[in-house]
Amino acid sequence: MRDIHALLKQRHRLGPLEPRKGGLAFVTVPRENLRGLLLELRDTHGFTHLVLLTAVDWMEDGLFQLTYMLNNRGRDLTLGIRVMIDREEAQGDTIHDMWPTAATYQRELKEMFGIDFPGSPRLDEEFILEGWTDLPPYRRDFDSLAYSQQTYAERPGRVTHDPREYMKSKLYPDGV
Amino acid sequence: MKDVDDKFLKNLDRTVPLREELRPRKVTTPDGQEIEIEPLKDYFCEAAPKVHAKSYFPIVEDFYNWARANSLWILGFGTGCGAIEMRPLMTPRFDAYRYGIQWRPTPRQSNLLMISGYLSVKTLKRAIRAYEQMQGPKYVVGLGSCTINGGMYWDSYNTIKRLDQYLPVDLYIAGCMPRPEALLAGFMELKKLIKAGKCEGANKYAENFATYKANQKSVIKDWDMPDYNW
Amino acid sequence: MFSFKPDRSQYPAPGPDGKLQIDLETGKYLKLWQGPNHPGITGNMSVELTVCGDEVVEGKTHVGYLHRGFEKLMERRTFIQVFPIVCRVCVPEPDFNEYCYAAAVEDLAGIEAPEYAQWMRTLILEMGRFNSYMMFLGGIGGALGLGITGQWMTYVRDLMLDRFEELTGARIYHMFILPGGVRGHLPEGFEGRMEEVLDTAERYLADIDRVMFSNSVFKTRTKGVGVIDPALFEPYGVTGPNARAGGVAKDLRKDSPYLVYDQLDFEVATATDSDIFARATVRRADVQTSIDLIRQILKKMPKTGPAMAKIPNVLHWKIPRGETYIKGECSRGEYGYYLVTDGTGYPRRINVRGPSYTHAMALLEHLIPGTNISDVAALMVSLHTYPPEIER
Amino acid sequence: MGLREVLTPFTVWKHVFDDPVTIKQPIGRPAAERYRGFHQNDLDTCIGCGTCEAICQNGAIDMVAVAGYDPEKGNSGLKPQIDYGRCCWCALCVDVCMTGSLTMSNEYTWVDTDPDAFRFVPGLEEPWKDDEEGYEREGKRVLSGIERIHMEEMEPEARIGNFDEIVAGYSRAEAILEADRCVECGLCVATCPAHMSIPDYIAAVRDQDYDRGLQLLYETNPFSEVCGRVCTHKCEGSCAALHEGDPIAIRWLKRHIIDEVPFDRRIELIGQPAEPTGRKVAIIGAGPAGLTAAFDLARAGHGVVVYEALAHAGGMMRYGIPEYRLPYDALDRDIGVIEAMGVEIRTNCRVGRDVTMDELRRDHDAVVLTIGLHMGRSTRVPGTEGAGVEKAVDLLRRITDGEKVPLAEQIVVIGGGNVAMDIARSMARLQKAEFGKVGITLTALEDIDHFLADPEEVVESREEGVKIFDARGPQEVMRDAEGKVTGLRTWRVKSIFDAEGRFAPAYDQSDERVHAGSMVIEAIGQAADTSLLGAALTEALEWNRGRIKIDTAFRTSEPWLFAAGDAVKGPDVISAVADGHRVARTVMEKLAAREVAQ
Repeated sequence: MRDIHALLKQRHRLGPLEPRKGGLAFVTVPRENLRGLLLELRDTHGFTHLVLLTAVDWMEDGLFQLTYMLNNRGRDLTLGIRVMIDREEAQGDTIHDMWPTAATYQRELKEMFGIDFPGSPRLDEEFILEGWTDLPPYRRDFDSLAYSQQTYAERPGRVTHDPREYMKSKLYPDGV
Repeated sequence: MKDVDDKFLKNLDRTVPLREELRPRKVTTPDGQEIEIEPLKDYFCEAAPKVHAKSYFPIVEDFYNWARANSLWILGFGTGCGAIEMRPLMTPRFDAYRYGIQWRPTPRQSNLLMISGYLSVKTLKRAIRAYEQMQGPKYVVGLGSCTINGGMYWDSYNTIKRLDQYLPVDLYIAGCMPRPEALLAGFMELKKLIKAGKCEGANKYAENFATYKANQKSVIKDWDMPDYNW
Repeated sequence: MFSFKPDRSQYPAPGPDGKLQIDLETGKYLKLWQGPNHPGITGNMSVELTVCGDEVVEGKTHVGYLHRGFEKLMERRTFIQVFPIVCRVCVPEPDFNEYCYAAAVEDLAGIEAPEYAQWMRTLILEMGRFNSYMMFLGGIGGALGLGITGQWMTYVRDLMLDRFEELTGARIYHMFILPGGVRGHLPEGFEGRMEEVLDTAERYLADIDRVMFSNSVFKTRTKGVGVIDPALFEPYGVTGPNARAGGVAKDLRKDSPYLVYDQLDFEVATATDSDIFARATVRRADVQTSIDLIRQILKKMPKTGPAMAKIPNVLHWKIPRGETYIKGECSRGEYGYYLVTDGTGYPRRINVRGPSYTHAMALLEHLIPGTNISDVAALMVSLHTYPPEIER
Repeated sequence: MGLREVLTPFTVWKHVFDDPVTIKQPIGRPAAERYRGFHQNDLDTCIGCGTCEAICQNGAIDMVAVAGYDPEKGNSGLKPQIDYGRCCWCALCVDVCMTGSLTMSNEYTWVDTDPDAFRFVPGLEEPWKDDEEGYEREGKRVLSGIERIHMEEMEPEARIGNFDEIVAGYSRAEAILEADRCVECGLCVATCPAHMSIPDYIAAVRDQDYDRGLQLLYETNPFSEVCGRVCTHKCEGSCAALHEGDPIAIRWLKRHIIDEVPFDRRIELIGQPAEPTGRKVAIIGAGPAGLTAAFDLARAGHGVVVYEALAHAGGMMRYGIPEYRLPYDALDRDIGVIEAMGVEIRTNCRVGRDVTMDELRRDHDAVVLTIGLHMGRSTRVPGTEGAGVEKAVDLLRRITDGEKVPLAEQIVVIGGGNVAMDIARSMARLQKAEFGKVGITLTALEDIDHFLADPEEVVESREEGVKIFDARGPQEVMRDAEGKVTGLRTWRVKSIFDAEGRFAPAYDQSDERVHAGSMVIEAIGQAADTSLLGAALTEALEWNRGRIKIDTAFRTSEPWLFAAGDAVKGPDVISAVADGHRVARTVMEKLAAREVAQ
């Protein structure tokens, strides 16, 4: 993995390699360099298998991280390629022409994170959700429990007690 | 477990427009005629369900109930995980058929809808349609925690918590998921209830139709079907 | 052979680009929904078919009927609280979720599961794989109207569920593989009872060979149908038995050995035709591999030893910032968990990579056009997809 | 397609004559022995710590009050109620249960038409309550640590020759590991006399937020240096973790926080007291109760003067507890913080000698009496009068003052409390320095299992060479013809209390023993020296069995006089601190209500 990283580092402006155990490593790449890097990895270095494409919401930093996980089966190497994109106008570059299956991932990202991939097929069709009117649910600012409480009725009549407060109320109600 | 974000408010402004092909419009038929269609009205009967009156003679009603109890035909619609435990019942090991229970592929042939666990909103819509298409008298059994109070998806944005808000439930079976043996016990209990004339779910649905519809529509935002289809 | 040759003479003329111009209002095409409530669908999903005559000209997979928002729910739960819900991601083979999640947490937290736990996990995964293949072999027969395979295989699977029950304490959702190890040890006399099950299974599988794989009807309906061109394997992310049926011996148990697979002796089954029949035979051979592996594991695994590594107090377990991807070969292909942590007590993001995701969406949609309506069910089953892991 | 392929499938018809695999009676078929079925709970073992509720990712568990189970020490009396509309049978609640009371049966059939019925308190009346089979966790709990992190201590050989502090204190890494074991149930809070927010400050250690930790400590206790070392730590006796393993080292963690925050930073973190109110309070006795009250009153902006008869402030914390347990500089830091709040401490100022009660009453809006117990009690057995018999508190005070105390090569100590251990171990150190060897015999009425001293004190005493004879009742101090002490004669104790629970030791006279020694030290209890009150006030006050009578709010029968601490209640530092808070609160209420106006 280090050899490949050394080879591609300059050309694709790669960040430092972050190896983990078992042939797995992560690297960050600027968005402009992503396509070239993916093409070279796929065509020259045997990373032919797109394992997954997903996003991580770093809401505090105003960023989405797109993770492209590529695998080289022959050498048992897996490379996670990180692309940081702006969270406000979230947009990525479609790779469905390289891996047709990426279109599905991009549809999911569009629906669940609101990340746009211009040119990706059937991007605006409903994928998993149906009649969804709220924030894309995988975004960190979408609170699942709050939404659930405001939408779906719950069976009433449950009460609980905090042992500490309960003991206080029973054993020393005046607080001392 | 993370605390709920008190500041989060769900979006109430946005509505989902009706899909193109369901809107009333003019179309040209293959033979060149121009006609107006309104898909949601044209293809369905909109009459609300009616309460099914009991027979005047109790002995006749008892006979009906006996017959109903001994032919529980289950709609083979696996709405959630619990469906996987129904499969063994269809095989010789547990052999539910000996109790007069069998699975049918379409709602028209079934009188028992098993809601096998959680219902996502998307499936709830189909479950409602399936239920309404079933012939009365019909029964609903809720499997597992999810149908009772949300189960482990109690904080999910996409699953309902109380099944009885949306469909009339006759019986609940505890478990996550209930074993085949527990399901059989549930069926036996259901038979007893039917024989005793206590399974009035379909009539309850007809009586409280407006409430059920309101509840259903509060969670299904793209309501693109008629109010009642049978 | 009687292969499907549609009569396209009555079809509307294709557009200038040679593609079909599907205009429903011409009356030539028909939308046909297969699912979600349909006997010819695997689980709760649907395929929207556009047919012309009995040829399917377009197919779109619709999922989301089982969507519970797992990846969101996991972000709300502490690291131990995620453990009970991961197995629900895939109902027929839940154990892979438990393993991948546990291994991912262990990787980021710097914990090593004890040796006994590693063996136990391998055993559980193989038992789960066996069960999953039982579902497949029952399903593929059922999809072609051969009901008896479903009856037999469900029975054998049930026997294995009994073993699961006595080992893990549950039938379907075992919740046995905790981050840090496994929950317990083998019960007394487990090996003997397992051997009985495996014997029974082998007897039934021999019958399956006779009734299904040697059956002229089955052969005729599956050979040469639903062929996946091996050139599509990489672009469409095809892994597991689907790829092995096309001659590519992709198997993570060999390619990237995890747990104790490097200490086990087995061969990867492959076939060449890449059609429905080949995919079924590969899985049939894989069942045998699993049976052998279970026997080997029970023989080789340590008799005692700690089942759990020392883990921090789970009530406030924090894991330093990092990301990892843990993969394994499930019965359908590459199953993986991508875990990102941010130093708090909650995962920042978990992404589940299920093989069904690529197989049932992009691949199926690519394979469907040009098939006969009656083959769609078998084609879908032959890809061996489980809807809950697609939408999670 | 050959004929063979058409015919082969028919060969399976041979199974027509096989026995059916159908289960004859599937309903109620017993599940596997380990099956995770419906919950069971042994209500008598359950302590209601709520850990099951905390770990349940489904929010399925509520802690509810159940008739017949009331809160007590280390037991909230609450019981888990499980909602089977939520449960997923993952059994994490069983695995995490601190006592092992929560288990699962292998029962699995429950059908009902009422969805609200699936909510129950396991252990009350469910049919599977007493089922034997079902899921129980294998071995002890693994989801939270069982073993306490070892605390570095000096070896007996190294510590016996000097008065250096024995316990080293946790390092940061050790403290984090120990704090990690806490499950934050909060059962300890009720047990702590001062109700310190223990789970919160342990969480602060875990988060390495010592500033927050220190603020939490000072909310309830200005003597964290002291209590972090010598507290009787009753909290640890009610810790949920002790049911299957060691309790959390709450005391050491408290000490760890205070160790990590430098002195100046402490004052900064606590912040300045409130604006002066112009009210003045006099406190008699600079012990833990008095100084705590002084701290609280000063924080509220009242002027506080503490009158201390001895040369240094600290009371029994300084003059009763030996230096190897509580170094004086640690105590000085705690007192320093209190002084920094504007408390004036007048040492060497004995009320009744240097200033009178009447003067105090005249000059202040209220007077708080926290004089402690500084007079040693005597067994009054024959021979205790005269040289060679000493009282433990006197000796401890003199050791602290640096005086030369009487010493002998063989000493007999009477008493089984912490004071007895303190004097025995202090004398042992002096003996080691003087004679090079230890010769201490300790006799106590109680048997070793019911010693009043902390168990670790007993262990450490023995390590240091103190010979302990339990269940011995002193009968006579033996003296030779010249009147020199030669030993102590004791009988074996049969019982200490009579049937009504009154103190009335019964002896087995046949089991007599003489413990040789040329010096006897009595450490059987102390009394308050109330002579400072003066005759008139003594007459005016109401008394209760030799102690000044106080009400629940620490008011004496005189409206301007309050009393707290060991002198009226007891028995340890943390109780005195708690009393200090309470009396300060009462005084402030009174000041606010202007009821104490002259």
